[in-house]
Amino acid sequence: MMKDVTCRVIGQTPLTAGYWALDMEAPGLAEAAQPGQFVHVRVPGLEPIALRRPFSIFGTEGTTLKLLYKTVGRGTSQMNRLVPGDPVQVIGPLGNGFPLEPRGEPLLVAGGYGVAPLAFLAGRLPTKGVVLIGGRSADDVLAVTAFERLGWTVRVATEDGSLGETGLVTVPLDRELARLHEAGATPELFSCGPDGLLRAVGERAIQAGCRGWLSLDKHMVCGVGACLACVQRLRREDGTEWIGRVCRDGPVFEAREIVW
Amino acid sequence: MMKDVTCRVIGQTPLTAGYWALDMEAPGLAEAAQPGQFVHVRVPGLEPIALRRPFSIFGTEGTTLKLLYKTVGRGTSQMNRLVPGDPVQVIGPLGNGFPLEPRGEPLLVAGGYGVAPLAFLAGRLPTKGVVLIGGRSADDVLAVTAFERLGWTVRVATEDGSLGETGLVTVPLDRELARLHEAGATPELFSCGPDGLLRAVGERAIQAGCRGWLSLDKHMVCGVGACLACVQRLRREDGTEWIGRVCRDGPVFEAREIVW
Amino acid sequence: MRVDLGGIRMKNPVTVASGTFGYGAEYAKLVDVTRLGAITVKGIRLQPWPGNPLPRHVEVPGGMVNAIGLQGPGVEGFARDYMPFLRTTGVPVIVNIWGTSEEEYAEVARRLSEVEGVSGLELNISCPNVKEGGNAFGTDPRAVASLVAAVRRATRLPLMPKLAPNVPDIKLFVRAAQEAGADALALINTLPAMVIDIETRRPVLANKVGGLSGPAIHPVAVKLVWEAAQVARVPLLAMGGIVGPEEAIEFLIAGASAVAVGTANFIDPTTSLRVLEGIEAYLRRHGMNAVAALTGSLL
Amino acid sequence: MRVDLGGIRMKNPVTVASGTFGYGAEYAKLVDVTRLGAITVKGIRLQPWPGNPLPRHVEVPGGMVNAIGLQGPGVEGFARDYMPFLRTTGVPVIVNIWGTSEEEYAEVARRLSEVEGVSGLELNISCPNVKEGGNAFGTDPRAVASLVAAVRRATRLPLMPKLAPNVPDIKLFVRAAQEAGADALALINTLPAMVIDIETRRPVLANKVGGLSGPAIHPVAVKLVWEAAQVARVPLLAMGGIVGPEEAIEFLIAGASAVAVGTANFIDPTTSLRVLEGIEAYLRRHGMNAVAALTGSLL
Ligand SMILES: Cc1cc2nc3c(=O)[nH]c(=O)nc-3n(C[C@H](O)[C@H](O)[C@H](O)COP(=O)(O)OP(=O)(O)OC[C@H]3O[C@@H](n4cnc5c(N)ncnc54)[C@H](O)[C@@H]3O)c2cc1C
Ligand SMILES: Cc1cc2nc3c(=O)[nH]c(=O)nc-3n(C[C@H](O)[C@H](O)[C@H](O)COP(=O)(O)OP(=O)(O)OC[C@H]3O[C@@H](n4cnc5c(N)ncnc54)[C@H](O)[C@@H]3O)c2cc1C
Ligand SMILES: Cc1cc2nc3c(=O)[nH]c(=O)nc-3n(C[C@H](O)[C@H](O)[C@H](O)COP(=O)(O)O)c2cc1C
Ligand SMILES: Cc1cc2nc3c(=O)[nH]c(=O)nc-3n(C[C@H](O)[C@H](O)[C@H](O)COP(=O)(O)O)c2cc1C
Ligand code: FES
Ligand code: FES
Repeated sequence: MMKDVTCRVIGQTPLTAGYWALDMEAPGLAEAAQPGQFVHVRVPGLEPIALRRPFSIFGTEGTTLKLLYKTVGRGTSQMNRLVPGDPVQVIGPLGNGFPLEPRGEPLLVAGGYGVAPLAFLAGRLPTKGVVLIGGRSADDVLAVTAFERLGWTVRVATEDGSLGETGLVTVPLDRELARLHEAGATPELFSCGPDGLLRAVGERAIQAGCRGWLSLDKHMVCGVGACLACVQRLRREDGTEWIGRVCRDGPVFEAREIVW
Repeated sequence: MMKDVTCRVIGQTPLTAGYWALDMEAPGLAEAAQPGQFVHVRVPGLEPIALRRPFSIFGTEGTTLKLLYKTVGRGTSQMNRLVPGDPVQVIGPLGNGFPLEPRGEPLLVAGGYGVAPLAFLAGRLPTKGVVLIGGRSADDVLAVTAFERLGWTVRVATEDGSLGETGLVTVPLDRELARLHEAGATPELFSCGPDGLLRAVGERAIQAGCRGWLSLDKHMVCGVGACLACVQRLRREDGTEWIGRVCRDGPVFEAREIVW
Repeated sequence: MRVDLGGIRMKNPVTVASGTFGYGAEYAKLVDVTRLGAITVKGIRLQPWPGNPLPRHVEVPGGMVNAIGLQGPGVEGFARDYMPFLRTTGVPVIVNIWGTSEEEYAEVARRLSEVEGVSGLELNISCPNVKEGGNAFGTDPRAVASLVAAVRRATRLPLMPKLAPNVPDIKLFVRAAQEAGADALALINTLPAMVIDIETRRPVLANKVGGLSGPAIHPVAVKLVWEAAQVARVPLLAMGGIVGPEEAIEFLIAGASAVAVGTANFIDPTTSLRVLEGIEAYLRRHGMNAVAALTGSLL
Repeated sequence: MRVDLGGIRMKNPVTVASGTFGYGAEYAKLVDVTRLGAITVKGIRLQPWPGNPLPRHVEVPGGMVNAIGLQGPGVEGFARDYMPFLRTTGVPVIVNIWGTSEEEYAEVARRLSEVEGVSGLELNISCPNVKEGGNAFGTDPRAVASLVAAVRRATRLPLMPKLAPNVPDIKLFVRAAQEAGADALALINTLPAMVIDIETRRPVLANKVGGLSGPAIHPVAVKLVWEAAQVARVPLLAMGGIVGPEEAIEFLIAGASAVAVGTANFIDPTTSLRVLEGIEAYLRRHGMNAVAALTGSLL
């Protein structure tokens, strides 16, 4: 049940270079949050009419809401100045999350800050499996120990080879898929990251005949389905197409739904 | 010689309720400043395109620039958040100040934050005299001890009677003028404050046949004479009229120059 | 606080701007929509319309530029999917309509006249984000007159053309619209605008151009409302850059009978209610007993 | 970095916008004005003109609204009091001119043609702050054509009409002006705007209405420049909301040959030089050897 809550910053911690974890007290919001849902943040210090910024829920603990963010522009740079006690207006939880009862072996594929919803998911899924984390370099690989502490096996790939194996994360992904295939197991893919990654994961899900849950990252305005800024062409099971709103009808869609 | 200087805040101190003294390190600017001149301040924390705000120079000490301000709106409220070390972009010194060699007995008349340039002037005038300070209530009466320390006699009038005598500052002004008249002395008036006060002081200067220097407070944009936002109808000695710019041709004008 | 907006009976002078509040339901969990004077919904035409490709918006100083391109479910889809909720609110529903021909506008109006719960029609003749229709109609007084007359013949619903701001003389459009049978006028729509990404050297919006909204356009809107009020014989609904009660009160003083909150909904969804409360407080403080006392009270 | 703006030979593409930089001298202690591509001075008419009563400006989100009302010293006063300094700069001087009749415009142009050091004339046909002249001329293509032709007959100086932004189709004005003999075009002037003090219920500006400038209008200006460039056969001087190199580069990509910095001068007097350096750096970074490579390079 979405709410517009005045959260209090508890604190933030630097992760790798450019990435931060932000904890806020968000009573009424945090408790209701599901993995894959997001919040819409009114960043303090921007002009009064600056648009809100959407962030996946990285986790919750009681009434504590956890976000993980990368400083990429005006808003996220400004978020960096938040100190404990600062009030932040947050709408959430928004959107539909990942399904929590997978039919197959869960296989998580994260790109950059895409780990955020997957880390939350990892703690809520009934069975543990493998998490693949990709990024340009070591700095873009986050939450590894968090996944491990939850009992997940983590494999890392970086494009520059500064951490894990060198190359795209789709390489270990294909290996994992082959392994599961040999073992006779059906995988179930969960992914969040840049469009290129999501597309690659989706194609593999379709090829493997398994479900692939993709969390889309689209620029948003309202976050609640009112403005039609974040639309995505989608396909129904009967093959007919429709235009969905990533904020309200997503951000998580099954690979087959998406018309890229 | 005007400059655009990045000043460093040294500190600010609360005076009466709503009034503050702000000290900044302004090398190259402070040393050149004359009483009656002003600075144009780019208030940090307002949006990037917010107009600069003009403030009289309250005093200087070496390279230290002193302002006295009243919190009346967006800009001055934001100035309140300045802490030591903060950079502030300041253009100055601007405009023409008061003459420093009066022909008569100096008589200073201040209204509210109008004390600022007069306190600076009081320290630079060769002879000391009387300062009249008026305001709505005790909170609007500032810098009394500063004037006294410089050897000036201070008389206070407040509209609500909360400090000094009750009523407008023109009442003690008329008394002082009568006293000087009886003593056979020619006064020379220096005033800064709201238009109503300046007009009243100007009328008395004309009546008393003495010079009256009035520092005008007009909303400004450029502060250097380029935009024509701050104009004032003026009269030349030959009686012809012209349109002056308060920022560049003033802010100090002799009473007879001003066409109200 | 009652206002009669050319036959649309509003219990207070505050509505939301078309396209910024969906069909009411989207924000219903965050805002008590039953407190609004009216709900104005996203623009619709006869058939479903896909709108423009993405990106459809970009943030700019003082607001945003959008080129949604009037995506919508068409009349049937709207009546079927969105009216049931809207009827439960008990609040007048203003439907923003458009078409690519006079016939389409008229047909949309005719069909909506038969939909229970529709209280009035806002004729969008000023959208900068569609190739045909929209702004093309709104910038020629004769085209406005002819279009309004055509729609007038098709419906008895209160008819409120929404005027384009990018004209030298708004009065011509006010006169043209009211003489052709408009019951009220809405202004302003977004200002045609464009943003270029200097690294890619491409327009940021897929549609290239879009419409500027938000506080940046408020002083422009006030000027147009004030000018329109000088010749208007019908009530005006004003919008453009309202972020709080102050901007809304400026519009009322300038001559508007009611106001609509747009872009600000995205930042604070309760802006419309804050505006409402602020107007109430202002009227009380100034001893005015009706919004009408404020409308056009510029000294 | 050289640019030929319809006969005005600029050593770089950056000038200042009329009315925001006085006559050059006022800012000369804060800015090295000799580095500018040109200096554009405040609008003048034949005789001295007092301008509007105060207040003449008000701050708004994203900019300001001004109604200076074209106060100026007249042609003689300008030539006598301001040209001597301007000549010492060695920088082309663009004089912004206006009048209340075609004859006055033409006469101002004729007289200025005889003033040594005047490099070009910017025809202000778009000022929203004077009752006659200004915007009244600029919003009718036929009036623009006739006026430009009249001034054309009066001078050989490069002629650059400054177009009004509050029109539905800027292309009509571009065509009208260039066919009548314009050598370049300037756009945009301020957007007509108004601010009301809700406590006094009076317009804040003594002139009631004024012109909106600053970043708020930048996306509107980019759109108009881009549209104008589609039919322009003469170079364009673009302005409106430049606060740094980015906004200027957007204008160049959209089709401008040169840019003017306006309101931003008031906040940071060196904005024009920052813009200049930023354009230089951009050209270097993108391996472009002339401004012309950027002009109209929108993909
Ligand atoms: C559902 C969802 C979940 C997200 N989760 C996370 C997360 O957990 N951690 C994280 O670091 N980032 C996340 N993002 C991306 C995040 O929203 C952007 O990085 C952020 O908005 C950038 O703001 P800015 O002001 O710093 O950037 P600027 O580039 O200055 O922003 C300008 C505008 O573009 C928008 N924008 C820019 N980049 C993006 C983007 N990638 N996605 C959406 N809007 C963008 C901004 O919201 C703003 O409106 C998520 C995005 C979506 C849609
Ligand atoms: C030559 C000169 C000297 C001044 N000296 C002092 C001083 O020593 N101490 C002091 O406290 N104040 C002084 N002022 C007034 C001071 O400039 C304003 O109080 C200040 O600009 C208000 O800014 P704001 O953002 O808080 O108010 P807002 O009302 O939010 O400002 C809105 C706009 O109006 C302008 N404005 C508002 N009030 C005034 C005003 N009274 N005068 C000029 N512009 C105004 C602001 O600059 C701004 O552009 C002086 C003004 C002038 C012209
Ligand atoms: C995202 C968005 C979508 C809009 N859609 C429509 C629309 O469908 N029909 C219409 O007439 N106006 C539409 N508008 C214009 C608004 O209704 C309003 O006129 C304009 O935004 C000015 O108000 P504001 O500054 O308060 O946003 C839209 C505006 C925005 C920002
Ligand atoms: C205070 C002020 C005075 C102006 N005076 C003139 C003028 O005399 N003639 C003119 O053509 N434009 C005048 N303008 C308009 C500017 O030249 C420019 O077109 C407009 O401000 C847009 O640019 P900006 O947003 O960078 O300020 C003036 C603008 C301002 C703010
Ligand atoms: S962001 Fe508004 S509909 Fe999705
Ligand atoms: S403030 Fe610009 S001329 Fe005085």
